[in-house]
Amino acid sequence: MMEGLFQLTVLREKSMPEFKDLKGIEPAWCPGCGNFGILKAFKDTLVQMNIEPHEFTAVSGIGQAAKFPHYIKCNTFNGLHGRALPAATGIRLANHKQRVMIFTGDGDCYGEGGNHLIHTIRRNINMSLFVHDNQIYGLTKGQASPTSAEGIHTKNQPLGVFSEQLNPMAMAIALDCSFVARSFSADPEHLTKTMKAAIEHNGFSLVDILQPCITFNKLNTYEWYKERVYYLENEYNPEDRVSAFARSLEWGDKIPLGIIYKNNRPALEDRNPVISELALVKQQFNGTLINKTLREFY
Amino acid sequence: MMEGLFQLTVLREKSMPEFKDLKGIEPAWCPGCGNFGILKAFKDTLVQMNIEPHEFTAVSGIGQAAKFPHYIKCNTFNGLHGRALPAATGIRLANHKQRVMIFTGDGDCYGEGGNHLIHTIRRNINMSLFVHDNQIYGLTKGQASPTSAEGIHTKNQPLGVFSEQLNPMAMAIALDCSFVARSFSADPEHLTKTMKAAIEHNGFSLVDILQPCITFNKLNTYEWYKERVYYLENEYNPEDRVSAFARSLEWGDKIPLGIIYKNNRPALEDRNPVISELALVKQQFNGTLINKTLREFY
Amino acid sequence: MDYTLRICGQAGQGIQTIGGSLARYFARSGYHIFTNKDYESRVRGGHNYYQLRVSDMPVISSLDRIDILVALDAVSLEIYRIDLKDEGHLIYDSKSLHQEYKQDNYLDIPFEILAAESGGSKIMSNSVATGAILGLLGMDLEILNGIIRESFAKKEQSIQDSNIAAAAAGHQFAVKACTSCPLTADTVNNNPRMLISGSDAIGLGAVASGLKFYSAYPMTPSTGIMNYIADKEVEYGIIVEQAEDEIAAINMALGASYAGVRSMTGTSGGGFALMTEGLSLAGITETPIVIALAQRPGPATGLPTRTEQGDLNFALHAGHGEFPRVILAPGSPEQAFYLTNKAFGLAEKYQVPVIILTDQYLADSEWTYDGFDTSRLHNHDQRLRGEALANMNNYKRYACTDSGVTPMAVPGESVNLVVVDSDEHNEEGHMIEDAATRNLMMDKRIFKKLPHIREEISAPAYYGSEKPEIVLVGWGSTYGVLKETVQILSGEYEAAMLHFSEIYPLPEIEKLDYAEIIRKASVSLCIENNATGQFERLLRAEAGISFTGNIRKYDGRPFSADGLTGEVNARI
Amino acid sequence: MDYTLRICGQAGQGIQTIGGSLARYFARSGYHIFTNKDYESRVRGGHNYYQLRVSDMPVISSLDRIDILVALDAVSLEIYRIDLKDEGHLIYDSKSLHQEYKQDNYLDIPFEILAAESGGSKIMSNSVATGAILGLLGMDLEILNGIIRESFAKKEQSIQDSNIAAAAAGHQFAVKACTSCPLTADTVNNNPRMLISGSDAIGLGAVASGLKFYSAYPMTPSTGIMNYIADKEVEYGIIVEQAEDEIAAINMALGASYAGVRSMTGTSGGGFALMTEGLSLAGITETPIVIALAQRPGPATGLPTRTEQGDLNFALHAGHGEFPRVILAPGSPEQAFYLTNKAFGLAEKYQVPVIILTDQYLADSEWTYDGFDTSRLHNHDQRLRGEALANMNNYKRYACTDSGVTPMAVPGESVNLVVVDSDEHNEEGHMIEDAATRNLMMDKRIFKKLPHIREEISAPAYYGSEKPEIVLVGWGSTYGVLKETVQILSGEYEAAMLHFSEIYPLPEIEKLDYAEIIRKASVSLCIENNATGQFERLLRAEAGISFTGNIRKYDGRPFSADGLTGEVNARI
Ligand SMILES: Cc1ncc(C[n+]2csc(CCOP(=O)(O)OP(=O)(O)O)c2C)c(N)n1
Ligand SMILES: Cc1ncc(C[n+]2csc(CCOP(=O)(O)OP(=O)(O)O)c2C)c(N)n1
Ligand code: SF4
Ligand code: SF4
Ligand SMILES: [Mg+2]
Ligand SMILES: [Mg+2]
Repeated sequence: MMEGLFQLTVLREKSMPEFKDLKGIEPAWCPGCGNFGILKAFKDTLVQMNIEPHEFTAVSGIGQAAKFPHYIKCNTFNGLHGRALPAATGIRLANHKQRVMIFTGDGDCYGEGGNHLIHTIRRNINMSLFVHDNQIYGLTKGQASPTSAEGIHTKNQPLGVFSEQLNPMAMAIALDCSFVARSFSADPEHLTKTMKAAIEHNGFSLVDILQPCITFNKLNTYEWYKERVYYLENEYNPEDRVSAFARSLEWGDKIPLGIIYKNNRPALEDRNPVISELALVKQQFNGTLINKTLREFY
Repeated sequence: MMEGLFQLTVLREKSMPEFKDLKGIEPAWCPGCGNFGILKAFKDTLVQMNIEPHEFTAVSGIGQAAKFPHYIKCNTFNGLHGRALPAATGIRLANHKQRVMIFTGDGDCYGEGGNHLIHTIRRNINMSLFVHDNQIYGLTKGQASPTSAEGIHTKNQPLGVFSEQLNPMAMAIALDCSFVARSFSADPEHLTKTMKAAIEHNGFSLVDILQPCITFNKLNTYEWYKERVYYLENEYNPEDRVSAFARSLEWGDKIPLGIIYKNNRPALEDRNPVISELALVKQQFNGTLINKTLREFY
Repeated sequence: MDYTLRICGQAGQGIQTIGGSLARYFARSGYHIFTNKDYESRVRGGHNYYQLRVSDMPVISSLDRIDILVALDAVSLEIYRIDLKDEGHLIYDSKSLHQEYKQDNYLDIPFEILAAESGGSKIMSNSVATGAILGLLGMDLEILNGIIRESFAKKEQSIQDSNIAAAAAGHQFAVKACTSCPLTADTVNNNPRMLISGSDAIGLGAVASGLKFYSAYPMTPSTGIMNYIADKEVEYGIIVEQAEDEIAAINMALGASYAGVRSMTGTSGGGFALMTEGLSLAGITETPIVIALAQRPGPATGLPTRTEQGDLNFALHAGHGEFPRVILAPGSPEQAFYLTNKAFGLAEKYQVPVIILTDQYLADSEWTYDGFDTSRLHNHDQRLRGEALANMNNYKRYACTDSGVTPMAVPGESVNLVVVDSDEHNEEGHMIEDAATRNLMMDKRIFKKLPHIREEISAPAYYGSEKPEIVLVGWGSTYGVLKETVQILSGEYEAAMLHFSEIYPLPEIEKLDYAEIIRKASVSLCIENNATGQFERLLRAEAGISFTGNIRKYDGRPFSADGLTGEVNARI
Repeated sequence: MDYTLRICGQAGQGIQTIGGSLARYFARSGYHIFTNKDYESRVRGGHNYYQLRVSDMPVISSLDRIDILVALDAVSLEIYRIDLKDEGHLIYDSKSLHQEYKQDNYLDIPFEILAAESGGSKIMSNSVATGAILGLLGMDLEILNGIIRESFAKKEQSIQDSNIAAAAAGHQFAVKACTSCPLTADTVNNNPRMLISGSDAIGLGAVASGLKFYSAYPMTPSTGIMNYIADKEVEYGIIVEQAEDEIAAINMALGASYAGVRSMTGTSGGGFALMTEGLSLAGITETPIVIALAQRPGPATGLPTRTEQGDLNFALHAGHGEFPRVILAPGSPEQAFYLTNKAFGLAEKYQVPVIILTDQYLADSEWTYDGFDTSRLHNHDQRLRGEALANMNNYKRYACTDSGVTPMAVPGESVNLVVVDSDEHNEEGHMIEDAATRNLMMDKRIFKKLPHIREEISAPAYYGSEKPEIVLVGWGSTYGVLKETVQILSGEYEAAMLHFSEIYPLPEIEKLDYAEIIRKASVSLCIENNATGQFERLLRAEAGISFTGNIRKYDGRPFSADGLTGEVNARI
């Protein structure tokens, strides 16, 4: 009765991805948007890491950032606003031999999806989360996001934002996230390097990418960021949690770029005995066991 | 047309609450449950602070902890699992002349309700959140909660919990929560003192209360906690965020009790000009303005 | 006179600026207008339009065929030129489109050059275009100049001046170039008319109902309501809180309502899905709340900036367990205003959630009116507060009454405690387990209240022939298009419209026997902007009504009067 | 022989231990049994019971009147003694209840003393009680001893021994004390029978369908399913993930399903409310998913440990926008097993969400069977993988086909990319804005698939007279009680039952003309465990069916066969 359930895969030889092969559909972003820098850096990362389009799944929520997977060639799960992380969790646990990258916005990830961020960090599944942090809700036309500066005025916050700006780096460190970094969309080299490090890290990685929204965020512009960002010094030790926390609090005049914190917590995939040998998606269902299981009810 | 809308209140003289006047309905907790200590301490707090039942609203979600408001006499909003904080936010903003205390469980607050915790901390509304942290889902019979120790086995985690235990203190400090404390349900004196300090603090306060669940948490027992807890030393300075963070990481052999962190961020109620003079609930609706507003559409 | 103007181009090119100024111009000049929008889910680029219908007679829907098409980019021009009437005119700037067209009725107006010559930058092309359109219609600029000054009120005087000059240049150019244009605007008595969109009307209605607390999470097409209300925060003493998600939004609003103020939230389908648990909480705690559900095509993200009436079933049945609710579905900004007021009244009187079902089409459409009549508003505070409450002993939040309604005390205003619980509870509000109390509370909430609520529901709007052979039935945002279609059909047939704007509970048949009217017609059509006929199903399930046919549209676009007339004719 | 035994007392006193052992004892001895539970939302205290009905003939529902009542505390005794038959017996321990009763048929058995004398502690009172009940029925202890050894398998031998001794002591005491007891158990052929609850049957059905991924958040009464599946994790290669909330639960399951494995989630009403946005996501992305919705009385938290069929409407219409779904509502553990298998088949074949609607009553009830037949399971992998996929060029996730179904490729298994999107999309899965593609995809998802799905839906179960005057109609967990009620009524009337366990889409009338059967009956009653008649409404809305009356119960308690018979008689 169970024939044919779950056949095995046929393998083919690997080919080298080139930048031009990675082009997806035409981006609907505003000309000049910081997202273009992220798109380019990610394609460079794929080329440099020799990752072919079918070898990973890009997962996203909803927002300008979340349109990202459509603009590269890849397996895509473009889900609900705020819910990219649980979808990614399911995808990765079902097939942990496939890379999973998540692309979301600051509203998507820190606002609507905040609870999933907390608990995805705790699970420590080996996936990379790239947050296009433009400190605003872009797609819905300019409301404050959790990372918006206190005091900014928007159409629905005419009295200015009262809430304290969320510091995603500090929060991630407090949650003992296994890789916590910040980069800048207008610094392609640093961004590519950081993306690579995140993807190579065995565990959950969060990269918060400063991304100018030229249409709605008139405060945190390219210039504003450029005047403030600096690279973490070579001697910086990202494995000291308390000093990483101290460094993560830097924001304002100086904003550190780089790997702020990392640790060596084992990834969930490496701990769950159910998938220690084979990816779940490759495991044949053994229907003959059922009759034995039925006996347990007598 | 608008007559009678929103009359003004009639005041009465204040009377002193006594412990026995605060008795609510009969608790449905297991005999010996750590929640009884919290109940007693809170009643003591009310008596000591001279807060009458009608002078505050207790808000809760769903769980053993969340039944709390029924067991004292008070205004009560016993809402949905995980959603106590937004309800409390609405209650307090509608009437910030009334105290609001929130009673939730670790699952309620850090699990289902995690996103609200993040953003309620950011808003910094003057309310006190008491988390009955028994490191387990009590009411639903013993599943792991976000604060359950890594590795514990439950009926639906037969392979043991893989996720890293959440550290609510560290997370709250990372979010710059304006008052962050820990206490212990079996230390009524410390608990009462901490509750008082939390309620007196002008801003959002989080008190994580270690609360033995004698039925389902066989690891974190009265003894287990008693062997580990200690008081923060008198010299301890809770206003230094980085050292507070370092201290918040202590867990295991030694668990600090006391006010781990606090700051002086202004409370939201003190900043929003709409309620700078009168509580929202006391503001009369001025219907005569409407005709002027209508002119804006011409 | 009945002209349709469409301004099309990329997002960010100024479609809204041109269209908005024209709309205000016509309304202020005393014309009847109807405007609607078609736009993509992006901030820049794509092809989008703003459409105006201008007439000396009331107009309440859009038409497909265009008299004046203004194209700001070449792609949009290509897409929309087929909608131009033979005698219609197209306006464009060959320089900015990098393209010339040879047709006689395509007017090449150098927007950018004229803008530059008027001392302005490229951006002032919009004023040139606006002026040109008025030129084409032979209308003067006086009122427009005022509008320009107002919109640039916060900018320097010189910017106002150059925009005015730019408009004049466009006007002049068009007048000169288009000597043979047959378009002329009829004169109307120039009493300025009120111009208002569906979104603003709901926001205004809420403000006019004593709203004090609005919490929401941004979501198209509901965000306009939030923006409107936020703008009035200080003036009216309202707190507008952007929640972290829709779950928080509804729970905050319920908290505020519990604490004694009128509160509301607004969202679209996906956000409403997240609110359904809170809706159920409103149900069991009997907490008044008004929810604006602005529909857009689903499922899931669907077509975020387009229109559909696809969430009626969901609104009717959302939330676990059984509890009463009210669903109102305004068909025009005017209805939106008064029904929002009614929503607050019903929510507070019966302590139930009231859902205002709107959609992108209604939210973004603007209609003109003589004005709204504030004496038609009903605002009665139903709360127990002040002296009445202070004198009360032994208050019980859920004391059983004949009507099922228990007065809601404001917590903290007296020594009386207000206890509410999401568990099944007794009269005091404390949780119970026994069957008898359960039955008591279910009867209180459902069976006692519902008949009273139903009495308050108005009959559907009836329009047209008294003995109709053809009956068009609809609900919500299709009001305008149904009415105009009936007007068109009435030339040939005995036709009528039944439009429901208060849809749940269904109006009592005693007020107007709509079942009989539908039954008697030889052609009865239920017309909906969805795929599965949700309202038709409601009428069948609740009133045993069936139709001879239906017209359903689910491509994300609204009905137009000419389009719908064609569809109806195909079914006669 | 048809005895009803009720063990009542406080939570934590061992009701479940006594009842569970007895249930297993009777099933293993070859009796037919039916058990159900009544408990409060607390972990210790209160008054609760476990009820068993034992017979030599099949029994599939509970009765109100009790033959043996075991009372572990005085309050429970007071509450439930009224349900004792005149000839029934009550067992209690006057010492632990601090109370003596004078009635002849109240047997005071010193549970605690006998336990102590058997070398055990107070806790072994449960074994004394179990033995005593069997003594009362004149049954021997052999099989019980085996059960005791199994349940204490992880404890020392001495604990097993003392429990066996305690049971023997209770047995002996009862036999002696109750010489005049009229109760005797008929002998049956002692083939052990299978004993299974609704929850376990769903879990087992999922495991037997090749389930690989289960993500959920604990919520009564769905948690049993999760526990069952978690227990099988390693043996069957299943990942069970406790999500942070129900939103995560459904989105994880959808992610896993997209990645190529069979996945499922389970919850109750409040959690389901939070899943509705995800349900809509399953709809537009055409991602298979099975959702067990275990109902309990709402709204909101309601009565968390009790039963209701109050979420049918919600399940039917949950999620914004329009998309197809399947709703199955098993009426017994056996149906639960096979229908769960069918749910996975339909979900994967049609790429739609399938909801299994159960409730606390079914979840917690145990039935006995000869066994389940695994050859009746259907497991066909509908995914595109392996060679078939590798050989494919230019795969498109949403390529339009005649059936509306596009093969689902496993991402990563070939160079073919799998693109899914919550926005409206084209065949490749990329977001679109145009009307034509929208229409194409709506037609694909809804109108092409639905007729095929409907063909797969089985006719309702028909039982009773071929020419019934009285027809009882129900759905889901009321199957057993309806059937037994028809059996009882059949003595006097031509009665029949129509039970729907596959409820949406409704079965085609061609398979069994249920509309005609209902129409013809002089008494047709729609029987539901809710207040508003949700299934009755569905039949009216979708099939134009109406009834002569209905019986609705919404106090959180299930129907009993004797209770329902009375209700039906009152309507004849
Ligand atoms: C449940 C739900 N709520 C709200 C929305 C509307 N929405 C879409 S994107 C977005 C915010 C986007 O902000 P961000 O995540 O920062 O992305 P950006 O556009 O700035 O890249 C919102 C509120 C939605 N799609 N779904
Ligand atoms: C939306 C929703 N999901 C799940 C539940 C079931 N539920 C009730 S309480 C609870 C967990 C309680 O754990 P915790 O908050 O730690 O409280 P405790 O009982 O331990 O005090 C759960 C899962 C619910 N009521 N609502
Ligand atoms: S609105 Fe901002 S974030 Fe969105 S595309 Fe434009 S510039 Fe980029
Ligand atoms: S289960 Fe645990 S938390 Fe709940 S009442 Fe019992 S001891 Fe307390
Ligand atoms: Mg953003
Ligand atoms: Mg807990």
